[in-house]
Amino acid sequence: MLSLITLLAPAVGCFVLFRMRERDDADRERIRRTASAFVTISLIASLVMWWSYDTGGERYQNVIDVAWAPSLGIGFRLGTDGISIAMVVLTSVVIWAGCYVSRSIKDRVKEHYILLLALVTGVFGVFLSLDLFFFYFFYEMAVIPMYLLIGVWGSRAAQYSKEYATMKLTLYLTTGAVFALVGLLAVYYQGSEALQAQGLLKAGERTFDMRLLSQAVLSAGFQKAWFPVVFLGFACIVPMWPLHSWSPIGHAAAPSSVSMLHAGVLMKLGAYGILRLGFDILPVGAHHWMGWVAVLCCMNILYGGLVAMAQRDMKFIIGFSSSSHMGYVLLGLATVAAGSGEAATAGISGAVFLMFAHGIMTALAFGLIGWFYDQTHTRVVDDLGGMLKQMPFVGVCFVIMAMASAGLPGFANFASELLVIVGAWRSSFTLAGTGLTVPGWVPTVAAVWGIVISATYLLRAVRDAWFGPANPRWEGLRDATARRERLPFAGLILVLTLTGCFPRTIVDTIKDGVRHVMQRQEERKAEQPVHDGGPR
Amino acid sequence: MTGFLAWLTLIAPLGAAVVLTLLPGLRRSSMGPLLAVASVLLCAATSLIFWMGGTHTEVESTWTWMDFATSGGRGIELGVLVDPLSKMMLLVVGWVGSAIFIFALGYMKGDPSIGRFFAKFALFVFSMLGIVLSTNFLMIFVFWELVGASSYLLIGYYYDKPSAVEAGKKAFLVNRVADFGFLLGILMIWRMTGSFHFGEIEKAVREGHVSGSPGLLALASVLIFVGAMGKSAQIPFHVWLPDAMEGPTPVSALMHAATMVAAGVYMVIRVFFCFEPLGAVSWGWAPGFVAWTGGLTAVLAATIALVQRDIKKVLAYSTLSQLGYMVMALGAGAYSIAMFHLTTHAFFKGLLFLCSGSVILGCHHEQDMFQMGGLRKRMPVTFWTFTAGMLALTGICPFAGFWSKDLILDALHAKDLHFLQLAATVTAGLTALYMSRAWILTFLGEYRGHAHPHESPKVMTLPLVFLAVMSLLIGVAGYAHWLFPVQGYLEHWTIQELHVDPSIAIVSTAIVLVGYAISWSIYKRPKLDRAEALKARFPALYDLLWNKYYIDDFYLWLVRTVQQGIARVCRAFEENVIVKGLVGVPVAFTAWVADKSRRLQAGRLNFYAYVFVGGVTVLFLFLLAMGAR
Amino acid sequence: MTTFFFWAFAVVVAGSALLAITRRNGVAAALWAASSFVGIAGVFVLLGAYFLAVVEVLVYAGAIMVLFLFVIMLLNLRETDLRVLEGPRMHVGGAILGALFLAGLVWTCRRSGLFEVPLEPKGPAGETGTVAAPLFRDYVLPFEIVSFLLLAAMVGAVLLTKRKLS
Amino acid sequence: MTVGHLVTLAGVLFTLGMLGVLSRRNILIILLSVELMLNAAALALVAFASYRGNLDGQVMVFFAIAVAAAEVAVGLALVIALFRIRVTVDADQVNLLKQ
Amino acid sequence: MSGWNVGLALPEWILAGSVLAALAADARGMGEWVRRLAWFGVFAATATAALQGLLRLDDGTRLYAFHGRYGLDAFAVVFKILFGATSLFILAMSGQWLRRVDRGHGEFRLLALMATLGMFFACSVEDFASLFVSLELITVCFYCLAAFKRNDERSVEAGIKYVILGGLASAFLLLGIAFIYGATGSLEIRALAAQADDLGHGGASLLQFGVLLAIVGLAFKIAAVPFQVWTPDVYEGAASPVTAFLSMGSKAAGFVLLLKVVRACLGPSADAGLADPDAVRWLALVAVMAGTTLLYGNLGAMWQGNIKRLLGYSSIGHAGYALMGVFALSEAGFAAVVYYLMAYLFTVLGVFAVIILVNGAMKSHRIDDYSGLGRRSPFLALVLTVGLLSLAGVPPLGGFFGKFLIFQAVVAKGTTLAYALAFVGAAGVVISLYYYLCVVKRIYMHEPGPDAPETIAVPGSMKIVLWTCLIGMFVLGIFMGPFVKLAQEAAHALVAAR
Repeated sequence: MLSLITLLAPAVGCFVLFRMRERDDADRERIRRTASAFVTISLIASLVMWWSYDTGGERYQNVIDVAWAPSLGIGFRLGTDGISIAMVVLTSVVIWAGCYVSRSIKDRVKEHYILLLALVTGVFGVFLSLDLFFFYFFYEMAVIPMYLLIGVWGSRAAQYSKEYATMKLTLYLTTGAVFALVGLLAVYYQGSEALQAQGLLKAGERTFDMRLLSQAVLSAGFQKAWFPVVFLGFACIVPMWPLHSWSPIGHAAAPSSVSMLHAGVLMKLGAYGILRLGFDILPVGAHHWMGWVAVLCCMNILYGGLVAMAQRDMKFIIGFSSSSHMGYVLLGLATVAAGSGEAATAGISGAVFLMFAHGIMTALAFGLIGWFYDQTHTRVVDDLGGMLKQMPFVGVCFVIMAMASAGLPGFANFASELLVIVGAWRSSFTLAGTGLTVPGWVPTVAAVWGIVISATYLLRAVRDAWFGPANPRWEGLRDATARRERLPFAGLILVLTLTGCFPRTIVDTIKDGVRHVMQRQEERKAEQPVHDGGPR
Repeated sequence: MTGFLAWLTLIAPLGAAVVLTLLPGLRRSSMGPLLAVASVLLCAATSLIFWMGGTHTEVESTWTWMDFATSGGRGIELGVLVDPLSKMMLLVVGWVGSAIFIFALGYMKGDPSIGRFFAKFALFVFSMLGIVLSTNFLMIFVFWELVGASSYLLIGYYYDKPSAVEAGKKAFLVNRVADFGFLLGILMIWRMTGSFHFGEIEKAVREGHVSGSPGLLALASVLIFVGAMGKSAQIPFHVWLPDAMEGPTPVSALMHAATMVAAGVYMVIRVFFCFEPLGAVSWGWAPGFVAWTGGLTAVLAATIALVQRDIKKVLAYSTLSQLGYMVMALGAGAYSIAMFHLTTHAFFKGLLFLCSGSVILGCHHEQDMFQMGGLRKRMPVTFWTFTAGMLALTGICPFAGFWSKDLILDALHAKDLHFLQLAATVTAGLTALYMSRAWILTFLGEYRGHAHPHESPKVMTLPLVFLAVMSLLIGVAGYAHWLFPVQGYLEHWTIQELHVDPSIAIVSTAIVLVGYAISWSIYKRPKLDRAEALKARFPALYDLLWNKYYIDDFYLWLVRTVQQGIARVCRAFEENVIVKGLVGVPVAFTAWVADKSRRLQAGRLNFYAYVFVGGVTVLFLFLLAMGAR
Repeated sequence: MTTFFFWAFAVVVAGSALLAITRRNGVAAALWAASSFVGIAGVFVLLGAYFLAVVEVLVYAGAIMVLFLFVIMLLNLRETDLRVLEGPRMHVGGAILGALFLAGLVWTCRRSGLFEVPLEPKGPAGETGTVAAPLFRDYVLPFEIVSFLLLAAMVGAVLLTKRKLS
Repeated sequence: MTVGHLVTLAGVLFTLGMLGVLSRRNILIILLSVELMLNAAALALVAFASYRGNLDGQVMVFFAIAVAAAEVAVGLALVIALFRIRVTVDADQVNLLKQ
Repeated sequence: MSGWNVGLALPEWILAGSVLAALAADARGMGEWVRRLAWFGVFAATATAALQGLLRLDDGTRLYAFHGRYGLDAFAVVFKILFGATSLFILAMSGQWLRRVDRGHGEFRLLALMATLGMFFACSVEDFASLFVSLELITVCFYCLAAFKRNDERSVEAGIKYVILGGLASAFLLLGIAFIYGATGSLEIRALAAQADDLGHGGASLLQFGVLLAIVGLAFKIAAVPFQVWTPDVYEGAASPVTAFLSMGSKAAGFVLLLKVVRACLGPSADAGLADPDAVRWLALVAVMAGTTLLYGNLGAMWQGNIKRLLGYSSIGHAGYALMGVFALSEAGFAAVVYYLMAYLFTVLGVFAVIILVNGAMKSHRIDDYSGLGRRSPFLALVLTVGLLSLAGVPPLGGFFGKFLIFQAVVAKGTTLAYALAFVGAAGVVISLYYYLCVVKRIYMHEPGPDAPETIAVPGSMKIVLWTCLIGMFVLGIFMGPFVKLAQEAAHALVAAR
């Protein structure tokens, strides 16, 4: 029930907003409050789910299962496990803050919030779906509102217009999505066949139920052939190097609340998809291929960091740093290929935790950048400088964000990166097809060096934008003073530090989810496919 | 009880920092700083309690911070470990810290954001205590990072001053690079012994349960040491420390002289089993590496200190040099002596920095010694305490430095590290030279500046007096073993009993006196013409020293040209290959095909018919090609 | 005999068609086409499809061609106007496509053995009565649809040739 | 003579009609060529009717002729409408709509 | 199977009766009556068809009339409802538009009515004669409708192009029918099924040639490459309501007939064609056609400045997707096609409704006219955007689920060819999203031009159309269960009914 409330609150919000008028400022204020109210419902529901999560209990909790199109095996199936709980909480926290940050939008407020809520409905849907169809349904649904949100309310990103940026983002993500769709359908079909052969489904029946599909014993050939398809489809949105180029300009062009959601949550859909579908349903394929990811993610980490170092636009810096950080997520996921359950559990839990931490952190970053960009109308760090005098609160928050992003202990990012590193260190990665084995220390060294790089560009950005002698040009800048202006930033920092100082609050939940994924990985060793699902 | 006290000691400064940060009202009131001071005083008190508890009470209380293991095993723990070593370090942090905090109350008075200063300062104390009390490698790493961050924040305290901001950044990044090695070292040790926990690792080492080739063992050991090199500013990671003097002087005193920079040394002592050959496990060339690093740092830093004009810079290089001593001792396996020197150094170097702070405040934030002079009469307390500190530093019997430094020389001698012993002895002379130079330039002669120097208030001079007294006493006390519980921890130590060898002591004292004499002859002249002449006589040498052996410039080149060059190449790659190539080419191709395919739609009816009929023919041929029927 | 007539009609059909599509003058083209239709009617007779032969002559050679001529006259297209229109173009391509198509068709016939089946009227002769029987039983539905088709064509033609609109 | 020959004749006629459509610019003659093609198909139907020995093919030709008549009626009406506003029956002139 | 059973064709009779009555009314100058009769006829026929489906059809049965030459099964009923709905929408949409034209109201409605009649017949045809003539009935009506604005050069040009290329296609279809007849000796479509094995196994060159040409003739109707050339031109030239009718009615009719023929080609059992390795040739043919069609349509649309032309190309693209469903040659594939067309109905008609309204205000069809529509007329902008996104296949809209079913049916085949086609289809989705979003961009991100009217009045009938389409798109995209069932029943009837 809670999962349904979490999902439906923003959807209902959409309709309610649709029926509201927007004629004067009072109307706009009403719209903002309504939107905030609905996402707060989601926030509360998701926090309750988190709170009431039963570690060691059923894998999927808060399950809802309604037959939807039974002839195809589609069901409206919602539920949460340890992994999705973290993601749902992340989403609800970020959208909660995003709704506050969105107050700076003054034009076409109603449309803005409708699209924002539609977007977040999609995101919740992805994280809550236990049905392959609805997973994809919500996944694709989350991508499209982004187009309008960026295109209408966004801003120029360096030499690129917002129209270009948003088009690129949308097309890129859709490309990935439809690519993955083919893979998902193959999984659906062959998985159902296998389930029929195993006797878990009646003959001729098919199902999109991910819980069932993850029990399907698919042949190694099929898994190895199709895992890359599913993976690459989702890797676009992660984004894995070299498929990342949509993301920095997308971040840069988006209005702040959308950047928050985009970098904070949307990018996590990809990794979540890989984890949920790739690992659970195609364990052999994952084990086979993820070694390569351990190599590619080094490119994410190092290359992303280096490019960020050469950027002057604040949003681009954070944008590339996001792609760098997502490299750690990929590295954590890649530990599934390690062979050792211990290391992989650490690595994958770290990856999920990092998704959470990075989501909060980057949402904070974009919210703060949005705050000053609305006033300075520039994000180029060379033009900024000395703003701390004018906006101490925002500035301090920014420094905290930079510290968190640079992996300072006390913030969730550190704890999660540490888990990833510990996991990766213990692993070794076989590069499928070449027979080569990369020892775990290779990507780990890259990852640890990546922390150095991230500190470099972040501190430089902080120095250039905030510190230094007071700049007369920024005389009139306004700090966040009102409570509702400070609330989103303070809230995000609170989450970041709470989970950073007491990581067990969330890691234990995540680990419980990962445990099941790893169990599936262990089971695969014993499995003999009943049904050969290779291409005919 | 001990455990609770230890936790309380650890948490109290954090609490102060958090409260000060979150409550702007308190932060701006005069009570705010006192809260922070109280938290440090608490530490001083508990450290005394622990110390009185004797040399063998050990308390270890842990709490699983994060648990990544699926089955059994330790996760990542936070804990407090009260053993002789940490008791010793707690004493240093607590007492030197308290003195400096009190001093800071006076020094920072009038600063509009004094609350912010004390919040950060308390945060530092928390981080430092975390290192001191930590039970395992990951915890120490956590607090290692926190110390680095608080150092960054405090160096950059004057955030509108670009040089301060830059120095903070530099400190953080240099430490980050060193921590890169540290973390890898930790991970390697973990891989080899299967634990992060100090006790378990020591047990594994003693029992020989360490997997790994000798080369890897040495590498792991050295990587751990790299972490220490960063914090303790050993060459080549030393560049951040002199720049860090941009921070307020109490910060320089507590962090960049007394405690934080000593954390590296402390950490190596804490994990001595990663350096000391124990049982079957040998760490190869790692101890030698440690010793030589220390020696090099000691000598080079001392030489650079000779030409500094800024009083804090002189002290900073002196700190580097003294840290070099400690590291030499570590390399020689003389862990408890290193700890001894750490302790004495903390007191007298803290004292010296506070004195310099007093001087700077007195001279209205003038730091150039050549703009000082003759302060002896105007700031008598400062003068006398500085003198005490100088004597302690240069190792004049019976001041503290004498005992610890000569014991290091003895250790080097005992380990047959004669070249290093020579270097250390020479460094002692150089130390005397630059310290007396600073002393003479600052306090003797005539005042050369334009301000009106005055003595500092009581709140500042009292800590000076306290520390001066300690500088006098602590060496003897330590030598007499009744202060000094470290040996309880290091009972394995190979050189069980060390005494000050009179011959070595006499030689070193003589060299120190020579140093005094030289500086007296050069700087105790009204016009300083001999100093100028010397500079003109050896321009190349002077430039070399003035430019700090060009190491900073080299790094600058590395960062500005090499690193930024790579970054630019990556950016160009991003823009040209990834964006224009990987994305642009398929897009352009699609657009091109789209444009061309429209040509089929030429508008002419006959052509349409052609397409139609051609289509039929092609389909038919296609069918035939797929298999004729 | 059949052979002779067949070839004679074949020549008429194909030759007239060839002339029809190559005449520049519209009137001439229409007349040659009518000639081709008459030839087709001849072939129909040859195969015993008498009813169809009559219909072919009446509807095609008669009604439809008259309609054509009528329109050509109505539009008052002079031969010179039409001549200007035509120039050498795409003949080669068309010929190749046509040849390929024809070759495919002939190949199909050969493969399915149509060249072994002698051409002789089989089954019932296509007289009015015999054709009407299936037409008004099995094919009454298409017959009805055709009536609507013609109705639609009529309405459409009226609509399209009306002079004024808006 | 065989059915094959007759079908071939139909093919020839069809091809000729096709060529007319392909190469003529006069819309009237193009329409005429389409009629030739329809007739060719009718011829083929009759040929197959005799081949199969039933009358269905012949009935189909009946419909084909009716359809052809309808198409011609509409086609010619269109030509008239075109001529009225453009004063041309040249297919090449009818190319406002393209690409 | 034998017997007259004339009453079965009641919907058609109702339509035919209203055509005749309307004709009489028109001849007597009673324009209003024509309108009423048209509404009544279509509505009554559709309702009757629906009732027939509910009352007379069990699962998987087919009822026959006219001695087996008229069949009524779930497939036919579903499509009759679809066509009836299309026709109703068109009547509603054209009302306001017709008011701008002074004459020819009656003819327009008559032709639309007769086209609908043709479509109804097409749903039930059981032999090639009916197939041919019903197809021609539809087509001839559309020739006239396309050139409806007979003093508009473009409209007439569209008519000319359509009539000549359509004639060409008819000739090929007729020749194809001749060859099929030659091969089977019967004009009944099910006779083809009896020989379907031959189609695969060889010896049936005649059949092969005939089926190929028949497919050519039908491919022309659905605008599949390489017989698509007429589409953009005719779509652009014809009046907007006509284009709307063309894009839904004509295309769907083409698919109805194509599915019937393809079903027959599969042979007596639905799986025969699948199991036969020889059928790969045909599969490859359809796959290539589907792939090139969707790529061509979507690529061509990329650089269009005229919205109707863009939709013309996009309709080619959609034909490609639907052909993918045909490629699947399975019940699932056919069901997907049915669902696709159902969703397409609401989507494309919604889009055209907006186009008609905007055109009424702007007098042109440039995409630039839509600049700032989001500010000027938020509701129209919403419907158009949702429609375009549904065309692109974005959840939670009907177009998405249609595409999803298509892809699912194709992937279910599990062959390399199928996977390749699925990936091509995926590429097409991305390209199509691009140009649809380009329109959306103008709607929301560009500012209105200086000469743009402030708001566009939406008459009541249009409001109904717009709302219905909007709701329809969402319902078909979210609550798809019952409609999937319907499509599956239709496909099942097509495949399995005797």
